[in-house]
Amino acid sequence: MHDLKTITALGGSEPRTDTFPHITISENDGLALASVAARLGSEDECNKHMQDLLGAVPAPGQAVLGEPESGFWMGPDQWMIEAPKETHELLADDLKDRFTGCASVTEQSGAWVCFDLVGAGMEDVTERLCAVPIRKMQTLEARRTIIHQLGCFVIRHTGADHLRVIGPRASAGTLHHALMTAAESTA
Amino acid sequence: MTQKNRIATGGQIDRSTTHSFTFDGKSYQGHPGDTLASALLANGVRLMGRSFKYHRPRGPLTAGSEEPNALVELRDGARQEPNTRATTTELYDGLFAKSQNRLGSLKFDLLSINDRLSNFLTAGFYYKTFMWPAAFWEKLYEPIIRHAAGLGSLSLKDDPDVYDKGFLHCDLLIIGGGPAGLAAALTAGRAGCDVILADEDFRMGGRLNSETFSLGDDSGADWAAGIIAELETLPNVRVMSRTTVIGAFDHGIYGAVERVSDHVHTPDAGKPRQILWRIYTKRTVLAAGATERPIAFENNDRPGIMLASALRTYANRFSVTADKRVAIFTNNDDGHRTAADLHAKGIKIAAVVDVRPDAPKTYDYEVLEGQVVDTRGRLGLSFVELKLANGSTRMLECGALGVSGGWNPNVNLTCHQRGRPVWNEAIAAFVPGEHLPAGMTVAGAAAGDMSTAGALRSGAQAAKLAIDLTGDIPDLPQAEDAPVNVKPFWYVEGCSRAWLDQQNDVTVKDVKLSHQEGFRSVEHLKRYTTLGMATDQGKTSNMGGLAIMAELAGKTIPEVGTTIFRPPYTPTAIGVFGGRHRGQDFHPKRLTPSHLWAEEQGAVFVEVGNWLRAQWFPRAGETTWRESVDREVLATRGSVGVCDVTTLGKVDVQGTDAAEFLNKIYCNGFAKLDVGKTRYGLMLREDGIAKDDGTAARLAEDHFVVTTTTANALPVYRHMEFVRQCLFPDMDVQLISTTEAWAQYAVAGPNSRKVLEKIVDQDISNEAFPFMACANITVCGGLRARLFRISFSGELAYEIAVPTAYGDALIRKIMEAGAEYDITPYGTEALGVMRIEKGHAAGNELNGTTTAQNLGMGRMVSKKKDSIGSILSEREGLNRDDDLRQIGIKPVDPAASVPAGAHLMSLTGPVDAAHDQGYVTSACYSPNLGHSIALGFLKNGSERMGERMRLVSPLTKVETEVEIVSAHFIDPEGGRLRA
Amino acid sequence: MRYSGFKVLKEALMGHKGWTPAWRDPEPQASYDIVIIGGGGHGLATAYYLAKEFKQKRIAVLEKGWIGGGNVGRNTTIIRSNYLLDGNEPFYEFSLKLWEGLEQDFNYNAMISQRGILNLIHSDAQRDAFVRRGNAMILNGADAELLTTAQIKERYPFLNTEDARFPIKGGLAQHRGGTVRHDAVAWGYARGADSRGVDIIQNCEVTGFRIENGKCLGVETSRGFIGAAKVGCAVAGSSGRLMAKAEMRLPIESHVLQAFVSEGLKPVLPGVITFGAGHFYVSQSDKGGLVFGGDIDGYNSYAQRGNLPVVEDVCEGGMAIFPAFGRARLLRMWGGIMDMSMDGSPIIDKTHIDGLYFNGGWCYGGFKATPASGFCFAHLLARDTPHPTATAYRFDRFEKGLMIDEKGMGNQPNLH
Amino acid sequence: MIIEHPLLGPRDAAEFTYLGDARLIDRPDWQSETAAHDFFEYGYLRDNPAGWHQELWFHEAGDRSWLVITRNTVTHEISKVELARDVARSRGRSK
Repeated sequence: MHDLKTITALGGSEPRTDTFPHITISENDGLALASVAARLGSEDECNKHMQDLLGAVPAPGQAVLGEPESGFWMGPDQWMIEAPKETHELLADDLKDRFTGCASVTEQSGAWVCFDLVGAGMEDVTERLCAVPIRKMQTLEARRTIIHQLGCFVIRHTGADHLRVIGPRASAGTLHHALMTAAESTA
Repeated sequence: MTQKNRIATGGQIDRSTTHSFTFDGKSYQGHPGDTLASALLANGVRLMGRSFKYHRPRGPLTAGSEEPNALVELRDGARQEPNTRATTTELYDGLFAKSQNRLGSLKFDLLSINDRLSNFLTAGFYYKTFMWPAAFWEKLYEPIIRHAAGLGSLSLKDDPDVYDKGFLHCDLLIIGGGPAGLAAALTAGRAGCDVILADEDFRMGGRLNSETFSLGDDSGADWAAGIIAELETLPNVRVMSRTTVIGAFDHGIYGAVERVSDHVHTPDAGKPRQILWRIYTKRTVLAAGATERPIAFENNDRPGIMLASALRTYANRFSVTADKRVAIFTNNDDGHRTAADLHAKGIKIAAVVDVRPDAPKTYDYEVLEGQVVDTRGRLGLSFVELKLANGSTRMLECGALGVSGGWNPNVNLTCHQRGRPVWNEAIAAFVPGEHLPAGMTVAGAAAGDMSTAGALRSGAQAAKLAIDLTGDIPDLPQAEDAPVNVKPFWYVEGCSRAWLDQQNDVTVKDVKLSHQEGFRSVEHLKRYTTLGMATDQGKTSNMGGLAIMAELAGKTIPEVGTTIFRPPYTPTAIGVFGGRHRGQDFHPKRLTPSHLWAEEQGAVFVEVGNWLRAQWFPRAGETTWRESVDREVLATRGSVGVCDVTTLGKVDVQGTDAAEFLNKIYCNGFAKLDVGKTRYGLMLREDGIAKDDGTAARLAEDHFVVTTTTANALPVYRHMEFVRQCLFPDMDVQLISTTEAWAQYAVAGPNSRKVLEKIVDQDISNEAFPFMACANITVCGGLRARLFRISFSGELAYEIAVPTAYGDALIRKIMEAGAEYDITPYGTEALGVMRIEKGHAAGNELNGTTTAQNLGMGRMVSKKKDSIGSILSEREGLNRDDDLRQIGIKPVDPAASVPAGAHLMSLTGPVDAAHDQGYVTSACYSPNLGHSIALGFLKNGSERMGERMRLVSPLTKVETEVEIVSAHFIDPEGGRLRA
Repeated sequence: MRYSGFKVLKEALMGHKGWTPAWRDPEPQASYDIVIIGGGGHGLATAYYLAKEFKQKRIAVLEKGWIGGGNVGRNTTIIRSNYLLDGNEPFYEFSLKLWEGLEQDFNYNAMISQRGILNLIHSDAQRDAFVRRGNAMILNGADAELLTTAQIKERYPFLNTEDARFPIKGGLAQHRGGTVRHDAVAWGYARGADSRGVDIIQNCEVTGFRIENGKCLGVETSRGFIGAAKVGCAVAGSSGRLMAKAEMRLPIESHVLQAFVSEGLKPVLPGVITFGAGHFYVSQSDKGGLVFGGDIDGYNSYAQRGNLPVVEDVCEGGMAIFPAFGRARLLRMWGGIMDMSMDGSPIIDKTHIDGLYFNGGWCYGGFKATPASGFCFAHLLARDTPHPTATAYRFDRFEKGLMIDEKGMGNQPNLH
Repeated sequence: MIIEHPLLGPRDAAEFTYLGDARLIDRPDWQSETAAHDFFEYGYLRDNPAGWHQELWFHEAGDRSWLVITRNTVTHEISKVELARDVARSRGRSK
């Protein structure tokens, strides 16, 4: 075993949480991520494996929550799979095995930062951040959009007041700052 | 301090609370619910500003956002806000305002001399003079004009407030909270539709707040308040007061500005001053109401002369009269309402002057048929001079005159796309025409439906139509339904100094002159006279100008043209469009995985696009950046250095056609690259010019990792997707960007292998892992990683990558492992020096105009395959004999510098553009060679090695003799790479 | 009629009765020697120089609407000659020199104000590029000066240098650059041309070309056929649709560029300043408005209006360098149609049709080029050879690979 | 502007990056005898219509699809949005 320690996207040894009366913003450092893109001509086979993995193939703009893996649609014939990092550090390798020959799998764990926004003010905060129609979004809708010039995924989670924001890791600080100012503005 | 013009009772102000405020240093009092203008009028202050050109004394003309005159500098210090309309400024306790555009005091403005000179300062006078002598325009005339011009002043301190942006979605956007808008909101809101109701005022209700007539059993204001209360209980309705819809953009996108904190002294901590909302809506009901228009007559601009409807608003809503004696001048029935309302409040009506013979009569006050032909009063109205229908003249004493020339529907937003208003004879005004913004319906007075009952009806119907409501519209209250009774009347005959545009001082005389000189189209009129170009955007002035031009041209008004409106509806703070994108937050920051560690080392950072990269790592005792950089370069070439190269773009390319795909995007071949090998690739644009370069590492038969330059990561990815999806849609290839997924470090120098051997779990000997090898490996006993034996520095070098979260740990591990070799972190400067020493092209060379030939890589462009750019790269202009070629440059005098951006000239002969031979792209001091070196492009450069030339930079006043040499200053054979 | 301070004085005392129309409103004749299509700045300047410098007779300018209603009346009024490439710099410097004597030349005060233009530098690579450009300017006889941040700060003390996301590392100044009252340029040329006999025919839309045996014989218009020995087209953003009537496809796309003006303010900005790390440039008009702009909207468009994202992008750039502008208000925004060419540089050339000449592809930089564009197009029309400063502006440069690409963006018009 | 994405529904055009005329899909045959001229026309000449225009947009801040959008350059009205990959195939492009 190696002895290299990770740091979180915000640079801490532990993920950061900020609490406001109306919303809590938590850095979620626990996700392993990998993308899966169907090979041309192998879409059906890829879908079958995806179905086995998640219980359903995420449709465009949708997420599917499974145990332990969840996934959301990224683009035509392309999905992002997430799983707990603790148990799935080697998620990409696992998926490569599962999707051998029918999909291209790319490790994505390092590329992203994840924030969970939970609280009664989630919709108000979201309205100050990005153009998603948050009040009309159904549970498990997943959209890629722009927050402070950053391409981010926003996923409306099962909790009515829970939004997951997945953004580019190198700009975790900028994204966090945008979330914090929106939270202060709407507090 | 008394509010001498405050009416004893009534109004929508809170008399239980008193706000103190100051205007031009003097203290006054008002109440919540007042505007600055209403509070000043209550205190007997009519004079609030000076006009733009003639510095005429001015008071408010209106009670709303169309105000041309009563502009003030609101607040002080860094929050000073010029040109703020007193008529829409909500009074708060401690409000501070000053008058503006004056030299001296507001009462004794020295620049009012301009008024005396007005005969010289007519429309367009400046185009005809100030030309002699030629130099005097900029030295003398222009500075004088500039200082006299302008209105209010900026503080020139950074705006201390913050602004938000936000995004809202709805099924129906209703613009305007007057009777039409409220009826529409009620209809759609009760039907369960997602509605946003926006109104610019701080109190919803529109004209209902300004009128005395009832809706059913309630006063208009009470009815409006009741409806608002109901709407606010509906979860599907968002009621937004203090929110101006500023523009109608394509496909149902509206811009709206909510003034969150403008009605308080200072925004609460963390709270924005204003929010720019981008509203996405399927349908829109425009219920923006109408604006009264004035009539032009001699000296019609004195403080106290106001729109009749404004006088009514001040009296009914704010419980204020501009003076105790008021006269009315009207061409329509609506003007009489003002007289009736004011009379009912005990204000003396001096007379109502109506141009129509059939004006409604009353016993309450005198109604005269005639016209106002002139006025008196130095800083405020004191008399009006009448010419009556019977031919007699009369002086009428009054301190306020209400003028009503009819009403113009507020069609502004209907024009923001292609809509052009059309003339409606019945109300003598423009109403919305065809080509409205998609999904927009217009209701109420904005559509020309001028009565209250009509507004309610059309508002409800518009909403019903917009949401396809099948059921009934809500019951609407009984309301006045008077027809519009107006006789078009624009100006009093014979008048000359009669103001059309009060702010810009455009008079009837100017319009006549414009016509006389041939500036007859609406656009010419506007531009020549500046009519309608002031901060009120001509809301009260355009129609008058148009009508006079029509009369002069012997045409009807619609024949002359229409005035169209552009966003924003009212002037909007630049700050709110900027939102949070200010200062350090202007653009996002991208931090490298070693950023924290580099900060600990005291690194100096530099912006590379949005990335912050370590530029160099100063050490104690180093006094200049050059010392640090020289040390880093020497240490790397002497032993080993490490540099974060994560910022280079990385694209994962997988699929059975991955190699064939790379063959398309690179001009050189990739099909035969072995697994476990990396190759340099040059990417051309389709026009044959170099687009980007990088490496492609083949990790498996069907898997490559492609790198791009830092700057081009996104455009190259976009281009690759274009090639994949649009040009070769049946290739089995999948792309995804992985730039940020991996922390990647260059470890370079003769001892780099020794350092990495301590970290990498596999054999990386020269035999096992030769130059240009690549592999998936593990480090430190099992962490997955990637290793590439590639070199930008020209040394034995590797790039090693681990998942980003481990990047911080890895750099520390590398430093630890390298300690025995004095491993030295180096930044972008040292990286740059080493690549120039090695002759590698970078951004300065790949500048979007250079070909493979220019770069000395012409032979790389394979003619045996189809690749992007190969055909157009063969054009004659890109293959001339005297083409630029990349070369190296060194100074003849080793102490001389060779500045980038300098041009190459022959040793003798003229120094000018015609004799330009080339230029320096990149330059640095080479600590290895002990002198400056540079890369550049030189005509036919590859044939000119050893030639002496002059390097000239007249801009920086440098001229140096240089020698043209190979671009490969260090290790030209590449032995170090393969060591 | 000659304009002068004396004339203004006299008229003021005589009740302004003596002013006559600035140009006539003639009926079109059956034929002309030269017909210019487009009554914008370039078309009017062409007619003016044809009559004045090249002594041509029987000239008409045909304008679909009202003269000066296109880009000459909808731009941000900047003049400069700070170009890099050999194909461009001599031309723009020629233009700047013509500006410098223009008002006396055409007897109209266009308020040419050489208040200087400054391009901010934010990185070493940008400095290298600007040094190269400044040198190219000087080598071509133009003026350029490299300023330090301190020198810039002295002139613009409220420039954000303390909290800048992209630090300001200096600037390239051209002191002879500046601004001009844009409408007055159209009117001055029109008046000058008219007084030399040019027929300026407004409300006359060209609906087609009469072309027989490869020769253009004249134009069909909304006011009938007008014959012409030579037809010159100078219609900027409308180039694509006009030349399509001659069955030509052009290396040009039409794009919308927005421009903005604030409410009038007391003087704060002495010159023109361009932000090098964002899309923003600004000057202050003599009337006091901040006149500013940024990037084109970026999609093909013939609509003279843009959309909100670019408005925000421009104002973000403004707030980044001038946070003191936050409380100034944006008064008006509008759009112009830009003839964006494939390399960002213009075309002044004959077409393959005999007697048909083309002037276009000015991108968003046509205003500053107005005098030289008119002069060079007049030269081409009168003499059938290109003016020495405009020899590179040929149609065939794309097929031959002789692009003049200042920005190095290649054949994608919306990136120039 | 709003682009009605064929897979995702209405999206703000601000999420997209514009390229230009959808004829850029019709890349000429590199081995044709007239390849040099064909590529010149392909690369440089545009219809640039005032009216309906088929054009390429990239959903950069979205699903990374290239789209062919039929849009009126005078009114900005959009009548059709297709995945460029489908259009390319329908125009005979393959590998």
